[in-house]
Amino acid sequence: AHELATYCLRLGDDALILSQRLSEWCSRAPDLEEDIALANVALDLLGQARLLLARAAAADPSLVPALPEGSPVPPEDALAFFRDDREFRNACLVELPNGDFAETVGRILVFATYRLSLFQRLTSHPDAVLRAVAAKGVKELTYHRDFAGRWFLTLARGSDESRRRLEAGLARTWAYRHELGEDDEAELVLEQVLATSGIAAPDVRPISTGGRHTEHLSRLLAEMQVVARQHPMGVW
Amino acid sequence: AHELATYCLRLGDDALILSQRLSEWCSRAPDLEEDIALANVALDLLGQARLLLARAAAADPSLVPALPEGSPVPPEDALAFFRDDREFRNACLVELPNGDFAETVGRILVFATYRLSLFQRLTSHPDAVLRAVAAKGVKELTYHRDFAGRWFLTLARGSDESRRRLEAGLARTWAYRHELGEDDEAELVLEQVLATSGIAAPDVRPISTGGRHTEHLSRLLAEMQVVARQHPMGVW
Amino acid sequence: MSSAVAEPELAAQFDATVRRKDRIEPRDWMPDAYRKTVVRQVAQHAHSEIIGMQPEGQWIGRAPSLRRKAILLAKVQDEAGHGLYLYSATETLGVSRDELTEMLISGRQKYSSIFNYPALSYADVGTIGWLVDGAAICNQVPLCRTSFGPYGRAMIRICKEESFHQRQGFELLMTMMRGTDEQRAMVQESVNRFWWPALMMFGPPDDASPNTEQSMAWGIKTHTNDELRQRFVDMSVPQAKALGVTFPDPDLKWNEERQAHDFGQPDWDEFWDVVKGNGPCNAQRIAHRKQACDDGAWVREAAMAFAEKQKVATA
Amino acid sequence: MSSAVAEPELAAQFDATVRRKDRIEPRDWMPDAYRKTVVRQVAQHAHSEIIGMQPEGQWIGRAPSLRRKAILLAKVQDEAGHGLYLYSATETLGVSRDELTEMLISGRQKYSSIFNYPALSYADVGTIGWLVDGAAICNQVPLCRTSFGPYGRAMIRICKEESFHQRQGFELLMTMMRGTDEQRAMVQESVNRFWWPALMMFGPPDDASPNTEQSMAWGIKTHTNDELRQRFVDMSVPQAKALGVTFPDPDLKWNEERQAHDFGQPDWDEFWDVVKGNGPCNAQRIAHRKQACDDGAWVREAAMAFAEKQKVATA
Repeated sequence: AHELATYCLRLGDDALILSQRLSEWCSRAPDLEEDIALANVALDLLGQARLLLARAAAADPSLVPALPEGSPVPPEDALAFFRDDREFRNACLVELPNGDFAETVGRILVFATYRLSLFQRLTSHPDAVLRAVAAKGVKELTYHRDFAGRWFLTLARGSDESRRRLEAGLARTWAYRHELGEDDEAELVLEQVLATSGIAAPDVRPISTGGRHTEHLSRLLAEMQVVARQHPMGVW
Repeated sequence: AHELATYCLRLGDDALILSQRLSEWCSRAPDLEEDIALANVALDLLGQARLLLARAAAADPSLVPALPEGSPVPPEDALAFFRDDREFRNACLVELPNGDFAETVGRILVFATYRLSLFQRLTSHPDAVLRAVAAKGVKELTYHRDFAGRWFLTLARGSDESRRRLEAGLARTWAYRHELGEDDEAELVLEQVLATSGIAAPDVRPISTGGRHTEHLSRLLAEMQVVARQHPMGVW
Repeated sequence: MSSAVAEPELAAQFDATVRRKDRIEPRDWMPDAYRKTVVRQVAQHAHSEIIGMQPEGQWIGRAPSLRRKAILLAKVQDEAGHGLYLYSATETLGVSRDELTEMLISGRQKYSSIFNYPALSYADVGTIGWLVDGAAICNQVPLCRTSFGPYGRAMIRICKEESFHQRQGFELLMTMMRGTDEQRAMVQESVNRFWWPALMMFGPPDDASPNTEQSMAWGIKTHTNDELRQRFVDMSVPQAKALGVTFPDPDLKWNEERQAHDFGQPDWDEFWDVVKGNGPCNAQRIAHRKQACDDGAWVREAAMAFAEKQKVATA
Repeated sequence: MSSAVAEPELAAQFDATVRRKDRIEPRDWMPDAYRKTVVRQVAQHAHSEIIGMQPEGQWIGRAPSLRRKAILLAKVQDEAGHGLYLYSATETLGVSRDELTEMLISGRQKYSSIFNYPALSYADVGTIGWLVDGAAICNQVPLCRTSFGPYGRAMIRICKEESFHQRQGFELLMTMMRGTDEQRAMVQESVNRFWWPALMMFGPPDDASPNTEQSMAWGIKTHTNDELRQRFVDMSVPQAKALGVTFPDPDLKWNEERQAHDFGQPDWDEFWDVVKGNGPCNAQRIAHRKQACDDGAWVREAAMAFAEKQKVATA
């Protein structure tokens, strides 16, 4: 149960933190259509995070941070808003700042490709809840990957500037890819997208994070958690 | 005593919040000399804030936010780190984002000019502590004003771009100037600096803030207070 | 010259359509002034949706529960969607989104002044839903029957979603009122700030609203500002009672004779000051919009260049 | 040709000065390789001060007390000051700050690898002061007697300030250890992360440090890496005991015979990986520096244009 819980926590944290980053685009995207699309991706991931954190809390209640006696905060919110950065289990890839639109596209492409491949396998996981999350997620992640893939191609073939930005942004993402685990299938998909777009895989070595977070996560959490932490007895 | 306390709180909050903003420049200034100079201004203001918040707490302890029984947080820190944005009494001018270097120069110029004029008067205030703070502050603020004044002239006369940026940044500052109170002497000094630099007073009407803060303050405080609030029983 | 012959007849047809409360469609003949008024009004409405994303949008990152974060993000996304429909409606009259965005950023076109007030606490998310969206709905429900077809149809969809948002806002406040003392105080403080600006959303009093008459004749507008304001007050008072909050108006009370509430007047000087650009957030809202446009310019250019290349390739 | 005659004599003079442990001054004759080595070493040191502002600097805004905020801001400001002296020392050899900054940003010159590790909690501010500044001092105290005059004199001033910073860092940790359990855990966690990287600050083991011999002969370096590392360990162990923290090294123990501590080896593969640019923060640190340079370019240009105009006006 503990193993299942920490596994769900990892998957949930990835979704939660990337959702938080992507929602920063809201009202700032290059055009209304992308504003809406990025919000969609953020909303899907947020939905995954809620289910996964709730599953983690149910599977191992000892993971849920203690709150004052009588606090009405539900377990998934306690996990999201009352853990410190050291307790988050997400990959560094999702906590990096957004960068420009090209970097965001590159990150969604890499993340969604890996996660889709994983979720496809998870549809036969022994845990029924996780299976259900995966089944729903597969559809969502297919859309995320295709959205990012279309923009990847567009930016690769669009203008010199968009290509330059895409390559630079992808290099930053690429150096954190290894934290998502080994997955030949996902790598194959990425190779295809890159080949179709005429973009070479970035020539960067993996950044050694030592299994720790970057300096960005604590700042992200300072914003994300500020209201919840000010009201540990609050109902929302 | 309550009146003295709230007065000190207002002066202290102005200094604290502007200090917080200016320290954001640290490691980001246009050159090492300005990095050091901006840190100096921030340090001076932080010093003023500490003395003024401590005086406010001493004059009216009821202003100090309640902390858990036995908390070792000193009263000036309780005021700085455990009040919400609505309880801060600073002018909106100091909480606005930094903008570029020109905007920062314009803000320091306006702020230091007004505050210097005020502190000169406060050197004969009935309260001995406030008198002492003012006497020390007069020297510091003279330096701040002169630092900003020199850069104001430099940017006004430097390049077309620096002049354009200076005018744009000053306009943003100017629209919040009225919150600092009426002060003909300060206005006269500003007029002189503008005249010497060949910059016209911005043609902007005062922004009606309705005595409320901007949306920027709560974000600033989220960062400033995050560690202190996570450790209400902490000693530092 | 031939059109000069036909015009009186077309005008008569147009008038008849409006009188019948039928729709004018983009390809129909319409008076120039009507076209201009429609474009101005729809554009202003579209701009309001887009600028309106900002005050609430900045709280998405700080939403205090995952459920509220999802609700808020979806709501702000809906506003982008509304902007999109409405810009499409102006496009049927040959005015592009880019042109209108340029008009917005340069200050030549307005948006609803309410968004020049800051959102200062999470309670504001609820209050904006309840009072601001509530006032917007009062303004907009009649517009579902407005004479210009694409606008009217967009409004039907928008109003449905806005009612949903309004209920969500009210529900957030209701939940907070069942919470801690601090939460209740947050709600009351927020309502105090938004009540008067919400009343201003119906525009100046009728005797100071010179365009109302013509717009009503054209079927673009169907009620006067003061009528709608009264309706909003009468609707809101029982809701406030249900919530357990008060409105900051000492003159607000039930008038048995009129079977309606008497209420005080907003500060119309403040209203005009904000309209003229000196509100707390006017500059900030436009700067934010401009920044997003500027930052996205290279993306839009790349997309156009890509589309161009695709066309060439498939030609 | 005439210089060819004089050179052996100048070289002999240079060697004698170094042997006497006197200073070489900027206008003195010096071997080209010496000049290059000095510039490289001083520049690398200057870069370290400037890049070193970042890990701690990001905590200024979050310092948990006003006193700590003032201490930290003053400390990071001192680092900018150190950078300034050191760039001045290279300027005496005709290499400008701009050139060196360009070398830093383009990755052609290095800075101390320790700053490629992240600062993840406020305890890190203390640990960086205690262990990182502590290790830096071990490296730097001997440099006060280094053969190149401007460098040696800069080091005297810098070492004084660094010792002050080190004591402040230690004092922060000491205070936190008297605080709550969470604070004590923060300190230990921080020490665990920084211990090995601090040991790496002395550079690779002597048998893998090919430049040490020449640098020692020139009086630029006065102790080997391993000597300094041993000194640092021996100094730090009793301090850790006083604090009440442990170091994450199972092999660390007192050796009665050597009258020194035995200790384990850092992960040198990690060391080289970070040196080569794959550390947790290499890219981030350079990007931050580059951004500051780019953002400030128009200011520096304006200042030069202004100075130019002043010159013309007073000429």
